Amino acid sequence: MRMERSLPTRDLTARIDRKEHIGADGDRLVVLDGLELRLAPGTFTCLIGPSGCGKTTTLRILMGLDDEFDGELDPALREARIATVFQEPRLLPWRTVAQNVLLALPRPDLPRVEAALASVGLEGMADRYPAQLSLGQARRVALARAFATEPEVLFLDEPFVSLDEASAGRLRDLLIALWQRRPMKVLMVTHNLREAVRLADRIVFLTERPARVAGVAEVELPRDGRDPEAVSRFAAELARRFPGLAVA
Amino acid sequence: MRMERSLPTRDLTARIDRKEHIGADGDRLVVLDGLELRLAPGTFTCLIGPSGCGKTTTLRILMGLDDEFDGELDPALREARIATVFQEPRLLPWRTVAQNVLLALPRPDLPRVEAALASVGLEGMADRYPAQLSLGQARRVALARAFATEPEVLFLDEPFVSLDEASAGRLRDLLIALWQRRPMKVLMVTHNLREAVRLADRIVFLTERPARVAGVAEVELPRDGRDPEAVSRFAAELARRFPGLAVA
Amino acid sequence: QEQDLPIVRLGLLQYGTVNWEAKTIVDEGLDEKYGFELEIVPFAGGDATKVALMAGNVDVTTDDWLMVSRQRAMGDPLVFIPYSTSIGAVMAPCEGDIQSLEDLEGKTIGVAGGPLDKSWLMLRGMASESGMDLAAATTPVFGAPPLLTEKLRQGELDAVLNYWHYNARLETEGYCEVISAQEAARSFGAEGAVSAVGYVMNEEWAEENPDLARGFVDASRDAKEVLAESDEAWERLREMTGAENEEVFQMLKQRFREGIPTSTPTQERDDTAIVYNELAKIGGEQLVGPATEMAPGTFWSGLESGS
Amino acid sequence: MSRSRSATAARLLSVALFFLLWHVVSLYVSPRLFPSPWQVATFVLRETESGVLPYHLSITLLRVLAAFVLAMAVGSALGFLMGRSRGADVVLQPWLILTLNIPALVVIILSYIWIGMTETAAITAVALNKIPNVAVTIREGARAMDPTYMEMARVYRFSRVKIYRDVIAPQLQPYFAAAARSGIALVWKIVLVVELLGRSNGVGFQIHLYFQLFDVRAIMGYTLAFVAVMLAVEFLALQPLDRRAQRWRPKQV
Amino acid sequence: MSRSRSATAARLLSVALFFLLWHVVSLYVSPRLFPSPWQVATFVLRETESGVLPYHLSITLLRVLAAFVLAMAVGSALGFLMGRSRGADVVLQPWLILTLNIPALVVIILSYIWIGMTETAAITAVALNKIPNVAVTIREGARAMDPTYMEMARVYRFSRVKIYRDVIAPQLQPYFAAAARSGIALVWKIVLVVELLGRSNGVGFQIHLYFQLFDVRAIMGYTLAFVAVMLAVEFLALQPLDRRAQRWRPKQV
Ligand SMILES: Nc1ncnc2c1ncn2[C@@H]1O[C@H](COP(=O)(O)OP(=O)(O)OP(=O)(O)O)[C@@H](O)[C@H]1O
Ligand SMILES: Nc1ncnc2c1ncn2[C@@H]1O[C@H](COP(=O)(O)OP(=O)(O)OP(=O)(O)O)[C@@H](O)[C@H]1O
Ligand SMILES: [Mg+2]
Ligand SMILES: [Mg+2]
Repeated sequence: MRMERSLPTRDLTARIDRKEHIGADGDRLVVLDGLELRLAPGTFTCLIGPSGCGKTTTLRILMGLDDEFDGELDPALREARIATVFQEPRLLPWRTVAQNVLLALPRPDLPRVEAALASVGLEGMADRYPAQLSLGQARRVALARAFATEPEVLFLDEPFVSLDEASAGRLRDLLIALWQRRPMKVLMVTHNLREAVRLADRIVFLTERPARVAGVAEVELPRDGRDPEAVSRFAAELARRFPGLAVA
Repeated sequence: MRMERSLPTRDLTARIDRKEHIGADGDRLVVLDGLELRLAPGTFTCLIGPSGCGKTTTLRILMGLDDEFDGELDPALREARIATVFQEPRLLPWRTVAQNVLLALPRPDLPRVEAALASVGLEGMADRYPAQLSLGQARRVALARAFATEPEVLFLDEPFVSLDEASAGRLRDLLIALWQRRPMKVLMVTHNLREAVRLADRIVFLTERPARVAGVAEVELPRDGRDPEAVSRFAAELARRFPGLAVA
Repeated sequence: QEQDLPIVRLGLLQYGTVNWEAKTIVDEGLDEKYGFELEIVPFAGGDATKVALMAGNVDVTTDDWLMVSRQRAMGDPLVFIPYSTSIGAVMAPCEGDIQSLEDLEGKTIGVAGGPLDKSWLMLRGMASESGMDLAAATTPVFGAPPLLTEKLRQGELDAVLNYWHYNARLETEGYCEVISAQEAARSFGAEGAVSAVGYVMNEEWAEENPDLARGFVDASRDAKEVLAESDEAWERLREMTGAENEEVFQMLKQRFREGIPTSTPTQERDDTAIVYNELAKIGGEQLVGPATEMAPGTFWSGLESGS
Repeated sequence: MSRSRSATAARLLSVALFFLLWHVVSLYVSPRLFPSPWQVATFVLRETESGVLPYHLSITLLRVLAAFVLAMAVGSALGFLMGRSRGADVVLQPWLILTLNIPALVVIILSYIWIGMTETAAITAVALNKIPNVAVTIREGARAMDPTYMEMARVYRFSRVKIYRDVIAPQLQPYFAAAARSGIALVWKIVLVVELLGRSNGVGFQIHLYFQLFDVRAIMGYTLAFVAVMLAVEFLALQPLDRRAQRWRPKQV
Repeated sequence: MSRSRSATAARLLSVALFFLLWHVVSLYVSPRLFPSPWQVATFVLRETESGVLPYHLSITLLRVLAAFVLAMAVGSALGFLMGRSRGADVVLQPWLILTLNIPALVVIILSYIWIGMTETAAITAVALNKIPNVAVTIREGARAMDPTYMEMARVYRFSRVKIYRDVIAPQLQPYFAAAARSGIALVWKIVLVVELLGRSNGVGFQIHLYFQLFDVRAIMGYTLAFVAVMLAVEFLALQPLDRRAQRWRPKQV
């Protein structure tokens, strides 16, 4: 894997000792309990865990959207240029598709917006409002927005759901291509083990709530040898190694 | 497949000759162009098609949410008790989880609400507000709501995304169990061919926009013989039969 | 028996000076003496009494002959009964440089009641006789009476043309009368004092209830006599006047007494007609309506037949 | 717990600050133009003991209440209709602008002349003044509603009651709150004018009397008495309701 | 196209209906209390020709404009602050209730006394009357904002300008529209009182003058002249702006 290492080459670390949510009736709910993550430069990490275990909560903390936790965050995270695909598209409904992408760029750059929209298959939709998109199209706009900003750290929360397999496959390829071109750290939440095997360098498995790291798997398959066959085989092996956590 | 046939035994048909959407700038976009669907009593139909081809639009027309199309809808659809899982959870954010389910019932029935929530693995979350749920939990509430109403026709728009495989598997089993207990017609949109093979009696493939029926496959596997192996095999076969439409 | 007496409803400003007389009528039992029971309906603003009379919720209220004449000209048969000749006057600091009408030139002068105020128009008429256009030569500021008084105290205004009870207070604070509208009336040729305000009632009501109307006028006259002579009667009114000190109280008493009309009804009617003609010239159609002369019957005819 | 306690402390401090400021200013200004809080308090106490203030205050409050309820009911219905139906909006729009902009004075006088100088006329006049304001606010709310919830309700065949109570009302709540808060204040201000123009009691009547006498102390006293009632309503009724209505909201960033 | 044409037709019909109704009523009522549209129109024409009405109307409009802009700016800022910061809300709340409920008369008189009988005092008084109403409305809007958009903006490090222009303003738009529409009407009503109490020109001054003469025709004439201006503002400025702001919304069910 060739890579121009010009940007931060340090590992980014996050230690979340404890994160509680407060319910409507004031009861406390421990969501994260001693979770440590390390994002190495140029690595692609996947996070897998059961529904409601705290994956989104973890991403929010890493992105600096939630300060109310015990633990320590690498200060470099606060300064890094980050981008994200939230679990829902989160487009501004009162701005057109093109404006939504444009706004996320530090400097206006229309050609880049057009290129980003074309790369996710949305040519000619630049002037629509989000309410006029299908959900899959809206997700693709969110992906285009994240990709267009060329971030140093990219957070993805189940980015490829609501997409047909063909589109999803193309977008996965696009993501890998981008990531190989620029040395960014990627942290992606997914429920799809095969997807994780296909994309990631490391897979972090989380336990049920309160989430802790239940296991870490390095994906040792070469990038150019990840055909469906090999992916299925590796996924099946993981499912054996982490019973109850990974389902092939 | 045993089934107590007490409720409407007629086929429900829908013919959508043409459906246009109007963009912000007034341009017309043909979304559906000569689409015919037939829902036979007690059958489980899956709809598969590329992102943005018009699946959600079709469901909305069938549910009576969109009258502006050329074509004909079976009037029985308007009277039938229907339920749906939208592509997003669409819970009322100002009502608790339990209230959200309760409101959908024609008559208040708290025990049924509790049973429905328990069946999707949300015991003890009855008094939370939707903003305090993870997306996967919210989707499960939407499923519980749809299941609790015991509909005659059930529409599902990608109901099992954002769920870990284990939960999704359990919920698929739950859906099949419900469907076998009561003779309801199910129309489910999915992007997951294996999921469709596992659940459906018929799979309808749609073309790119404007959507037409590109092919119909009857899933001839016996219900009790749909183990992962068999499903994979059948899916691969479908992918061969419908190249470009189905991706295994 | 008291309940059997017919009721006359009198709409008044709660702290208006007319209220002093009305209270005296009730306190002295003058209403019963003339065979009616006086019901005082208090209001907070002058506009309210006008609306009340229009809406038929009171039988008698107070206003001026200008208004009565204008309404009559438009077909609304109101009649006027003089009540007081205490009229507006221009007040300025006693020590200041404003001692006469001419001194107002170039000054800022507060005018209560707006540009159609009777006193203001009368003074303008008087000034024009000596070739001065008062409205152009001064900077008039129209505003609410209490506010204008306050502004004079603050020194923002050089002089104020205001109603007599505001002026009475100012007189105790080092301000003097520069000129009164009554002087203007005299300059027009009026022989006696003209009224500033009076009772107003509907002529139809007066015709249907001649005894009540008559009785009311008699009771009013008696009350004035009491107030003119008796200091005790004034003690009862002390709180009602809102006088903040003895000096103000005495001043109000004195000015009130001076304002009791002395002319005969006919003479006053003729004097008023003279003034009316002058005002019609200045105020134009906007002020007096289509009639250039005071509408016949503005002064209640019942007055002349009686006393 | 401790959060709401510190809020109460801040609130009290804020009120104390207000009186302090007032006191300090009053030291430098003629007491006739700007009486001190103590002078005003003395006046209020005296008028309360004599029963005059409670009498006028309670009458005014009743008028405010009646007109408020009337205006909110009619205005909300109208605004909702206009927000939901383009036809109604187009047809009623000129009327709305007209009634919005008719001076209070004109409406009040016409009511008094037509209906008579009665309580009904007074309350009608106030309500008529306020209705278009409510309608304008609720209309914006009705327009801004999220249609996806209504779709859900239609699929599940929600009854009319459920639609209004569980789908529509919660979405209109902030607009309703805005209309109610600024509404009660507006109603009160118009009631003052109504009382000035044709009622023989009420706070507005009193305030104008004292204005003729230029008794600033009394004007302030009556004003503050009403404000005190409104503060009580705010903290004892509106805010708890508000908190209830906001419970579901995620915290703001 | 045809849709907006039929809307214009409906609108004109609605206005025509208004005049018809007025005409019919005026047939049955004394013209002194309720003059016909033609009498009022004649008056307006005459006063326009003589230049009197345009003079007073333009002065009033300038005052309305100045006070409106001032009140919207200050009120929005205040309301936004209170909606976003619980601390600010708690501290400012009692002040808000107080200022909301101070009678217009009191504010106007105090302004005139303190600032002098000047244009500044007049406009300040009107703005002070209106600010709390704007604040109350915008506060509800700020509270009802969807935090998910702000989160997105923070992740992408939106500049301050972008946050206000692209994230916050569109969410506050309906509240702003409500505050503006009912605001301009309220400002105009208070300007009338301000002009009555201490200005020597303006529509309010004229209306009061004619009220003393009990000239209903003139009162209606001046009122309608202002309403006509407001209708023009509504249809030529507010509605196109509104439509622009609503463009993105999905159709309502
Ligand atoms: N309100 C609308 N106005 C204009 N165009 C719309 C509107 N809603 C949907 N469309 C367009 O219609 C097409 C079909 O949309 P639809 O939501 O039915 O797609 P879908 O098949 O459900 O896609 P997905 O799998 O992404 O959910 C899309 O191309 C979309 O852009
Ligand atoms: N604002 C909140 N208040 C209270 N509880 C919350 C809140 N947000 C999330 N939770 C709870 O915290 C837990 C973790 O939520 P989170 O959204 O991180 O889950 P997740 O792992 O992303 O799940 P999913 O796969 O379903 O998206 C869940 O059990 C959820 O109910
Ligand atoms: Mg999540
Ligand atoms: Mg869809």
